[in-house]
Amino acid sequence: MAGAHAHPNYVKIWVLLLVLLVVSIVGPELGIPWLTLLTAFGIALVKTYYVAAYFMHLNFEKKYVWFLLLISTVLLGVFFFGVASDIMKTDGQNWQDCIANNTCAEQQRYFVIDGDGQLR
Amino acid sequence: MGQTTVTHDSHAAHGHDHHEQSFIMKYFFSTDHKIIGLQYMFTGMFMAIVGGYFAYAFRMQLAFPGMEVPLYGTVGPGQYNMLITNHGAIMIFWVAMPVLIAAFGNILIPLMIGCDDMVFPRLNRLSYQIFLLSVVVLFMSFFVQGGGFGGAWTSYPPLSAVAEYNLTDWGASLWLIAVALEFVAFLIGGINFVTTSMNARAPGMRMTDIPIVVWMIVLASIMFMASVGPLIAGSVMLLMDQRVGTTFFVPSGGGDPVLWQHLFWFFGHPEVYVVLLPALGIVAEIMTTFARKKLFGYKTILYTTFATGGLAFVVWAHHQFIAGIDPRMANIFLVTTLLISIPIAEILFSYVATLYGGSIEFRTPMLWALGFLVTFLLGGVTGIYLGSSALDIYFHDSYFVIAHFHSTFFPIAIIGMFAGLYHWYPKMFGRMMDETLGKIHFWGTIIPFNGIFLPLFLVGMAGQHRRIYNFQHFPDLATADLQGIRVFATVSLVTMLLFQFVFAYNFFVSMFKGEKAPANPWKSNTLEWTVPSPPPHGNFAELPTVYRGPYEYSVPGNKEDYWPQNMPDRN
Amino acid sequence: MIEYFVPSASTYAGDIDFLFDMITVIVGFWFVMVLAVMTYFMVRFRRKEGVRASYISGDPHSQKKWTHYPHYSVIALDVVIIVFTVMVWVDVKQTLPQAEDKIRVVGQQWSWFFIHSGPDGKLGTEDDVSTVNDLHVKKDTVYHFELESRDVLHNFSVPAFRLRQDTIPGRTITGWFEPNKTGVYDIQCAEICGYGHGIMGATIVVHEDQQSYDAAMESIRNRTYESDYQKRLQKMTVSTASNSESFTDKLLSSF
Amino acid sequence: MSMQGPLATSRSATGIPTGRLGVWWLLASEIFIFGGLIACYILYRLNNPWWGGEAVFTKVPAGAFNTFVLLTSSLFIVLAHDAAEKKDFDRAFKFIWYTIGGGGVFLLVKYYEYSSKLFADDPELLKTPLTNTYWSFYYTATGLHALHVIGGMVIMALISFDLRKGFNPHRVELIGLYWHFVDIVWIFLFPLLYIAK
Repeated sequence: MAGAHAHPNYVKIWVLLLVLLVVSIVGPELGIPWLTLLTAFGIALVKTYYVAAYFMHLNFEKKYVWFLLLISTVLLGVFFFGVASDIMKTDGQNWQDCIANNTCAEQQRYFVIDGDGQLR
Repeated sequence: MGQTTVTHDSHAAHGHDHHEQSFIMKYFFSTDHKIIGLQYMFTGMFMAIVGGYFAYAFRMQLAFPGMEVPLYGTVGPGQYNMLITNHGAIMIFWVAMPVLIAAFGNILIPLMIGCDDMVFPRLNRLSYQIFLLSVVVLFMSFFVQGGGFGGAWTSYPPLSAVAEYNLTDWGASLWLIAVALEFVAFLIGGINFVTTSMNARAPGMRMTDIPIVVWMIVLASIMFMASVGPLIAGSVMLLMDQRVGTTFFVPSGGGDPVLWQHLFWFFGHPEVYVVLLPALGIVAEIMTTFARKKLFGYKTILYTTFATGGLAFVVWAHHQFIAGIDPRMANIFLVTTLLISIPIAEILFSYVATLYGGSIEFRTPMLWALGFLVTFLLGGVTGIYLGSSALDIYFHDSYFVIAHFHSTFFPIAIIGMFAGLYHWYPKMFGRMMDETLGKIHFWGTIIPFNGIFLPLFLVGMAGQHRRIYNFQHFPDLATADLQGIRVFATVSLVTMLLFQFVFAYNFFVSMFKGEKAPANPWKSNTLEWTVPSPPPHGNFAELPTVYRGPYEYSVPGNKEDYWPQNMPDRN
Repeated sequence: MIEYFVPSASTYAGDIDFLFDMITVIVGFWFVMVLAVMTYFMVRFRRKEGVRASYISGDPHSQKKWTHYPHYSVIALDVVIIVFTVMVWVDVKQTLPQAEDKIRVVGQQWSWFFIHSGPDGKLGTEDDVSTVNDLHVKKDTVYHFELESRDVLHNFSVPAFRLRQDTIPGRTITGWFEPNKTGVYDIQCAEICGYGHGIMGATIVVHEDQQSYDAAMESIRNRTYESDYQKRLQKMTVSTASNSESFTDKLLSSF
Repeated sequence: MSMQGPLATSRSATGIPTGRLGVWWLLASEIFIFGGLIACYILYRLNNPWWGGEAVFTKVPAGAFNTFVLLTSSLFIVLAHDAAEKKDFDRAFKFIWYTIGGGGVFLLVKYYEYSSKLFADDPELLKTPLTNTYWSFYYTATGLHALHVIGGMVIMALISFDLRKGFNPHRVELIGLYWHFVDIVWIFLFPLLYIAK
């Protein structure tokens, strides 16, 4: 058992997390787009940091565990940006998403969805 | 070390507990890494027979369209699609991975790093049981109504997502579940491999004293873990599409089929390296042993392997050059794809340089290892054609692609497997295999193999595309010349399959009648050769301490030309 | 080398064939070199009684250079391949020359549906001419095609033009080609599309001049057109059945 | 089967105990599974701005309450780990069951949310996985997460009885790491699915 590290005050971290939670709910209610992004996702990152660093003891763990988890997220970023050029847009060079743009010439009549979401 | 004394006591107690096990407990519910490795190996070899049988059936159909294939029956279009789909999936997911990573990983890692078992033996057993379950589910998928899934191993939606399109309602779902279960099994196994080799190394074993094959299997496991996650999520989404009727990948409901292609190839391309690396590792062990040479540039090979592993994650879209991705992206992936040829070339050069100045003995394992290099070289250089995006316009989904990736996957999965098997057979079963039969098997495999796939490069250049059960609907492809090439390839395939009986005979007869193997028949350095063949439960009577790297062959000043890793003094 | 097997019938086919030849020279050189070196080593350093292998770690630079120098030249050759590839790729897939005529290609399980733009050169108008499995184009005319799919992925592949592009349901993909050789060629579906993937062929007819093209269009409008695809299929089924049989017999008897 | 593990398990060349190292690798691979799903969701979301109008139908208070519940249960499990390290096994047992209780509350709230959408009488409020891709993602992501919650609860229940007898106290830390990870996934799912409109 590793037990040599000093223990943080868990209850204090918990209270901090709850405060952050309240901020992240109240922030978006104001309806300002940049504030929504900041409070919703920025605070999610902060919360993640506190849970990981103190509850999961990452701050007292060998450094390469951080490294391991960071590499994982970086690779996910690679995946995201590699894919984004295709999936995140409705048109690009010499192609367009004709369903989203409503420009399909031959396809529309084939794509009818009835009430329960099944293909025609 | 205080730890060592403690472990010795527990070891004695441990060995004692296992004395009175029944046959079933010993061979079916064992947590011993060697038994689990053998379970993986036999399951993988059984699946190789199934995959080979499928290949036989559809190649016969291609050579003699409409004929009743002996031992199979008539191959219709639906049957044909099912055969090619499952041939591909079986050979990659149920042959290459279990044999190269799971079987060799399980057998070799604890023996080579000098410990008594995997660190999570019961997790190891669970991994095999999930794998076995995936095999059962896969077989179920062949027999449900509508037949087995026929949407190719890539299972591109919407074809795979909507039963009205693929006509194999439950076949597709069971196939997908089987693949997902297989992923889970290897995730668990991979965690075990990585943790074992990170934590349980013998005292004195530094990072650079680890045999290359262990490094390779561990890196492969890490790459597998990192690449398969998004595809597991994607499989859940595709399964929802199939069974619940959501439209994640169906454009009519707002989904995007191209997303699946990205998810699949983000896994699928690293997967190539996942199976390549263990095979490269096996070949390195064999080449150094039989050339009596130190591996040329251990660290160079290690670093280039890291580079390969990293680059493998940024090349995936070269499978999609003309699959509808934005053409500007293709240029980026073209560059990364050609970049990856650089570390791989460096590794191959180092392997060839290992031969320089050696004392090469052409025993059966060495023949397979050299055969691996030559065939893989062919597969590697033909990859340049396909990595070149503009040329891929012509070659995409043609037989050139088939010939290319069989020239890489066959050496990886089959030649690599045989090389490892011939090399470690004495350690696994305690008996030697017959040399002459082994050499017959080698030449009888390698020559027909090229007889199959060299002609397929030609038909690929002639514009013949994949996954067609009968070329009579394509006038340009149904010429007598091309048909002649197809017949030649099929005849070669049958020849190659027939030569595998030589192996089967050698394998099973040697298991009982072969010459008894000494502990170190090849005079090799690594730790697994310091224990009796086969190793007892718990492997090492006394846990070894490591003094040097694994490839100290022909060291000047030593009497013998090998120097085991755990030998304190000069040999 | 490809034109030995398949005629080269579009303006960019030659570029792609050139790329193939260039890469063949480059990788062929390396393939032969490595094999030659390996063979030499295998023969020269085979086991001989009393001769011990030398101890070479490959770590000092004086030894490493033997793998590094070839390695640098691999990098240089990679750059050459990348440059030429990007040039061809940009030409074929990224830039669209001015269109002289337009067609729409629609893939469906399991046939091809073609819409010719008709005399006005515009799609979606009254005078469009649609066919199933028969595409008619004029020689030396720049065509823009719009690819669509009605159900699953297909791939519009014309080997003689060195043209291949997936069709994706829900997307419209635009591309171009310019035929420069008259003839009748195969169109294939090169992406698995289900049960009937193996029968999803079609025919492209490249007409020498406007006249013969107009005649074909006229006959389609009058419903007097005899499908070139069907004609080819019928002719071929007869000929290959006999040919392949005899060839097979020959081959088998030679064993 | 002997309870005695192989001595390989007791080695620690990295300085991290084997069990914990294994869990870190497990979590790394879980990052890819959930990360892949979330990446797909974000890609679609950015391509379909109108999904914000669908997110209005989620119940933010319920989601917020669930975040609170998971954060609190994370505190409980870390306190259980603390107690186990101090060899106070009864206290650790108690806190483990508090954590399981937290998971139970979480699932109850989830059940309430699901049922109020799946079986709504008002067609405006009826949201099934087939309604559109936003709801497909909603049910898939939260469902996969809920499966992880259930899995964690089962494992905690299994180890709690051994723990009370003092066997394998290090397992509390291992399941704790997993539970915190499940918590973190929810920390991301909550703003992605509920808050961003």
